[in-house]
Amino acid sequence: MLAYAIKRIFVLIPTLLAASLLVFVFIHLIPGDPAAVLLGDTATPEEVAQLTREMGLDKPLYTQFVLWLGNFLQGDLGTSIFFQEPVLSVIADGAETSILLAVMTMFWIVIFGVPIGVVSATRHGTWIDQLSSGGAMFAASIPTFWLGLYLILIFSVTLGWLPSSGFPSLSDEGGLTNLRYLLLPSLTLAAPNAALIIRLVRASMLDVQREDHVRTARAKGLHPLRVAYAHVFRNALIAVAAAFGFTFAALVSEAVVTETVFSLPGVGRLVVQSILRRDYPVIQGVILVIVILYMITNLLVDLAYAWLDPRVSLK
Amino acid sequence: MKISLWWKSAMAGCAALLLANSAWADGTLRYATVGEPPSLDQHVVTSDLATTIAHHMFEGLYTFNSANAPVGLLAAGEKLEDDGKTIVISLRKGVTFHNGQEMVAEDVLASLNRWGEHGSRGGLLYSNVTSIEASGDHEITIKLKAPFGPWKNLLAFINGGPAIYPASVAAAAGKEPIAPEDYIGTGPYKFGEWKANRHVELVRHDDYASIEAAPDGYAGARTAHFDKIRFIPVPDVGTRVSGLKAGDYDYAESIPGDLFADLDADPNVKTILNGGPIFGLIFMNSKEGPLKENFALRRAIQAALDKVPALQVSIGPEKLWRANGSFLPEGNVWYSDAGADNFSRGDTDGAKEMAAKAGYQGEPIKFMVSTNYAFHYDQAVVFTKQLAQAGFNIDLQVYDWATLIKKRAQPDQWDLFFTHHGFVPDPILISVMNDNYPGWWATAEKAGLKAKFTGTADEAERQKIWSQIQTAIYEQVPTMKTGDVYTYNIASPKLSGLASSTLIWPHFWNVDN
Amino acid sequence: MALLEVRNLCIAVGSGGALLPVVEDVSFTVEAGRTLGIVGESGCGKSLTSLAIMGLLEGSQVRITGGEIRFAGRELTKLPAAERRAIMGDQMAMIFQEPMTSLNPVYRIGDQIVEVLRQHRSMSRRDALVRAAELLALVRIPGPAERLKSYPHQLSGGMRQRVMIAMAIACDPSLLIADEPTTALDVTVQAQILDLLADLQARTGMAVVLISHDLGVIAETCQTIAVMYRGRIVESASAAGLFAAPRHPYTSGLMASIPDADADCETLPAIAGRVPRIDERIGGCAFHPRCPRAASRCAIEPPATATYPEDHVVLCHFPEEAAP
Amino acid sequence: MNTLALFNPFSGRRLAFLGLVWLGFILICALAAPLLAPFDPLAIAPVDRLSEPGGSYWFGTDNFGRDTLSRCIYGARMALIIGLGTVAVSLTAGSLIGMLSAYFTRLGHVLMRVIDVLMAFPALLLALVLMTLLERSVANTIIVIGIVYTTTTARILFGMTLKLKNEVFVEAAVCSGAGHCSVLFRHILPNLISPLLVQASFIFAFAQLQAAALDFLGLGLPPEIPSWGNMLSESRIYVTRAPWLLIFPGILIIFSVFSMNLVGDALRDSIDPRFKDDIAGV
Repeated sequence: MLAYAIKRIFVLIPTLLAASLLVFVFIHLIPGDPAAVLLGDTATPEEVAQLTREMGLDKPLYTQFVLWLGNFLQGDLGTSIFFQEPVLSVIADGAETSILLAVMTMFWIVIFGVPIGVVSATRHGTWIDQLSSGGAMFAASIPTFWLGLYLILIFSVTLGWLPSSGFPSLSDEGGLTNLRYLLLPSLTLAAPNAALIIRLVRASMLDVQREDHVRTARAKGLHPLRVAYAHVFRNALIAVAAAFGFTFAALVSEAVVTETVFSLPGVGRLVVQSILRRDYPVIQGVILVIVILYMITNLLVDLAYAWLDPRVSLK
Repeated sequence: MKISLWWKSAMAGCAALLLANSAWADGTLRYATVGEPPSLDQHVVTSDLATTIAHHMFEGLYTFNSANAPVGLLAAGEKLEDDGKTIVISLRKGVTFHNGQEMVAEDVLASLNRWGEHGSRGGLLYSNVTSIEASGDHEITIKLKAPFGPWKNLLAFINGGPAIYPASVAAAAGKEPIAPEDYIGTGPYKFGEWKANRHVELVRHDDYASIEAAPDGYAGARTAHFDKIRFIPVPDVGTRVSGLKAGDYDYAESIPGDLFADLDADPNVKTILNGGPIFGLIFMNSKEGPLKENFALRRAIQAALDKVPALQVSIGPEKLWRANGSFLPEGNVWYSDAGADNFSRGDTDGAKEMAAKAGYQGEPIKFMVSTNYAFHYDQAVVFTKQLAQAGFNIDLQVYDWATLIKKRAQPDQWDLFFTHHGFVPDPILISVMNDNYPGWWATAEKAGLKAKFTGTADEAERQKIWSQIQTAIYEQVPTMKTGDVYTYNIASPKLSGLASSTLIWPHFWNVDN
Repeated sequence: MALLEVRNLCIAVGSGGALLPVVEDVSFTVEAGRTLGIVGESGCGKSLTSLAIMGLLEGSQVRITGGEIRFAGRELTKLPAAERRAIMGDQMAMIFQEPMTSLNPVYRIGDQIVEVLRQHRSMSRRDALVRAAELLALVRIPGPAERLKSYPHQLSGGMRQRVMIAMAIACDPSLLIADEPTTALDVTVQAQILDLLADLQARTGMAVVLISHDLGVIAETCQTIAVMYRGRIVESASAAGLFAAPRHPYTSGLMASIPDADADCETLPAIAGRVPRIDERIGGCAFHPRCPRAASRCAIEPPATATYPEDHVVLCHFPEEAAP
Repeated sequence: MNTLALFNPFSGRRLAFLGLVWLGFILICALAAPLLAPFDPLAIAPVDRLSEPGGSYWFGTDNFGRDTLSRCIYGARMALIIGLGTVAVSLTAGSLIGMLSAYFTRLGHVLMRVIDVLMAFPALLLALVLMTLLERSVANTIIVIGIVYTTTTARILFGMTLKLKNEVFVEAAVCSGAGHCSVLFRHILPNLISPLLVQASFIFAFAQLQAAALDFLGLGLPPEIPSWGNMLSESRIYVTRAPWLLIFPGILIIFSVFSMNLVGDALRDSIDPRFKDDIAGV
């Protein structure tokens, strides 16, 4: 398995290179001048041109790419034009929020999505099933920012139960209780994704339930819960595991909107703000980190597949 | 089964988080900002946000009192000699920097020199300076080529202005903004930390040497009551409002006008008007395109606009805007109605006629506006409609701010663009007075008036000349003012010591909760 | 007393609110240690009957609407679910048609055998594994200890069916229901499996209900045979009696369909027509549309049972009176 | 094919049928917008700004004094354009790439690698970067969201074409001398029409949410265009001051996406079971 993982990582390198080239070209095609943004409203064209030269932004694109790639291979993603800080440390600052948000969201997805999906499948065709699968589809149809706005209005402004926005680091005053800042954002982000998982768990459990080996299990005289858990759910998990992987990757992307609504200092909002400021190195860095994350997730999903389903062999 | 266990732990977790009280120490002020400043180095950065944060740390020789008059801050007093061509400034003694060193003339000299050479607004003064030297441990002597009226305003205006840094910092820094670890000033708060994307934190400077006089505007005694001030970027305005209401922030800036009535009536929110209005400006391209040197066509455009509906739509409550043609607000010494009858004529038919006479034949006029500032866009939409009614072929181009400021530097890309200007104490600081500012207004008339304007220190004379400049602006129309906007901020009612309005940038010395 | 006694069993499938009968009035008995064969075309209700006996209809659209199933003196249809489950896999076990899909692909076969052992016997996992290896040896799987660690997909179809058998006999059941145990297998493997079943039966003395569409398979292994058509037993008799003198035209048709190794005819005299769908309504005798001897009476009047010597029972208006 | 057959999936699915009715209603709004809308959706009336629902403004007005009802009706038109446009872009490009890749193995190797690379970019981020690159316009929004869904469509079509490629009827067509084009478009494609229809319904639904998210981040449709997403985005500060500005367009988006998902779900249950698992949907 380890050998397979290493091999896969090597296969990823060309994809990663292609992706980074793509990012680089895209981003430098964006109109707008970081030097002008940085110097502000009163800067003269001469000052802007000088800063552009100092930042190396006047060199041909391919030279910039080669330079950047060379640094990237040494683990250096460059320096943020706006913050004048290494991109890696800017991203690392945002990563705490984003990772905690993603983990917390996955927590809700598992807590709500899996049991509701299981109940929906085992009560197939009843009003419980119709309510939960219909409700799941409805939840997936709500724009996240709209949901977020109303959650803030209800739970923060009106009821005053939860903080509305922002997220002080866990290392800040308050420690672990600062997690409550992430409750509303993670629930907002979880809603459409939990809906996906509910429907997926339900569908794959129904598929598995029809399989012959479940009948064999029942013929053993096992308790129905044992059949549902050890035979139906366990097998349905194979399909669900893949979805978890994709959901996790999707979360990172969808967090852009959620982090904006809840003003969380995460990577998603960083990328939006950096696009507005034309902070090229940060945009590149964040997107590459996310692409790498996505690829690692894919790899982990494949490994999980092999672990969950002995029929899959890793080649 | 396991599900019930999951539920229990989830519920327990929720309860624990809900019950956890706000763990914030009362000694921290949390300020929701519109974004992040590019740097806090006052010499080179003119962002208002940067100054809002930085003027707690950095101080200048002078500052403004509540009447917007410059008064001493680090300066103890000054003498004008040689018909105003020599200025001798004596410094306060016993003022220490955050690093513990005492502030002496050498520090002031180094700071002024860097500002004069590289600072955003330093060139204005320094182009008139022949020499500047430390004439004592606590004395600075500035020699001017000619008497220069705005010197004290320029020294007092901290935004892009001469903040006093230790000589070691100022001398080592060149053109580049100084790094956060070198943020060393004399103010009541000192630099704590800057976490990118998260917050800028200031902490109280316990050895602050305050002036012993009653607080008056930015002048007078400054006492730091909070242990920390945290400036948290909250770019989404809705989030700033709900965050303040929910108690997550103590102060939030830049709130939309339409919410004013509700927030003002809300006992849980205190509204604070900004004393100095900002105003929208539509610049015209003097370098290229159909508007170049065609002053008649420009006046036709100016005549077509009715500013009132645009202000209504973009701002809302009448308390928050004035359809005021003077570049500086009523009550200010620079107030003048010269040329202002052309400010908002809204004369569609007249404009049509004027345009025809000016030889306009329906050439497209490119109007750039950004959505990053809602009121820019809202006003531009109204103006585009008005201009279309008057027969102008307006091509409204909507960009984000970064694209707009890149494009406006290229004369072939635009004919009109929308921006806004903050309140300034001296008209010389208004961007249109800068020949290099996009729009590139640099006619002979302007040059002549500008030379006279800076060439005298006589306030009455300067005010008279400013009226003439304003008339020229309405004649040659390098830019069109769209009206005064009084922005406002909101605060938690727990804060005491906040005035009902701010001068320009909010300050939190003398504020407590 | 018979080990298994099925009396007037009726099964119906609920479709769209209405109940559609699929098994009607089925009765038979199985003595301990004996083998009953149920034969019929697919869709005749033989599999549903076996699932009903096993208790696997619960939770599906299909339900028992009448009759009784007595097993070792207990009325199964009235037992609470928990007691029913105590019998399933323990005193009564079942193997299925599809060995390829009847094992759970994600568990090792050892674990799957252990599961049934630990369900019904209080055994440690270790003891259960030892017993599982013995069982694999009993069903003639080479290298049983290693095989325990295999996953189902690593075995051939025949091997998997052996594993199924091992699982079924794990708790020494007194009744084994085998639903088309060899249909999906190669001919040579079929013979081995049937041979194995017979051998195990001889060793353990369990009764077997063998369900098949293949009269040939039934003929080799069963003492008594019931022929089903469209949810009813149309003829039942001892194997010898049935083969000597089939009295129902359908049975005759089935027999004629057995390929005879000696005959060199190209076509089989198969039964004419097709198997009717379950929702088709057929009056009178259900077989009359395909029956070579149908008379007008057959389309109107349902036939009554006629009993011949040696418990030979036929459901027909015009049973064949003597061997052809 | 009998046109009524199209409605078969909806018999016995009351909710999906209601969804179909709602979509019909939205379609009518979109097509007949100029007839139905009581006001010009762009007309500015500063005097009537932020009027509450009632009187001549049934859904109230926004900060420009524009009629919310009229903007909602014209918004339906924009929703339809975005949905259909995205479907057209992604299905055309996606099915071409997918089918060609499956049919010509070598080309497929290259094309699917490219798709892999694109899929590694999270959808919204890809759209964000592309939107900053291009100008805000209806066409660009459609292209950008279209590109995002082209990747998934290509993947799905790749899998389905591979399944069909080895079918007897395809081999028969090849044997009888049919050219590549003929095999692909006259023999394979017709079999993929109904799964494509299902995929289209899900893309239509998701495109609405993506477009709304882009509008919210200020990188979607030009702000002057009355779309539901823009209406929400512009009015988010009025959540307490003028709640009608968020509630009406919000409900329209939610119900339309929900309806489209219900319809897609119903259609999926009626297609060839071989392809059922290929289309994810909600």
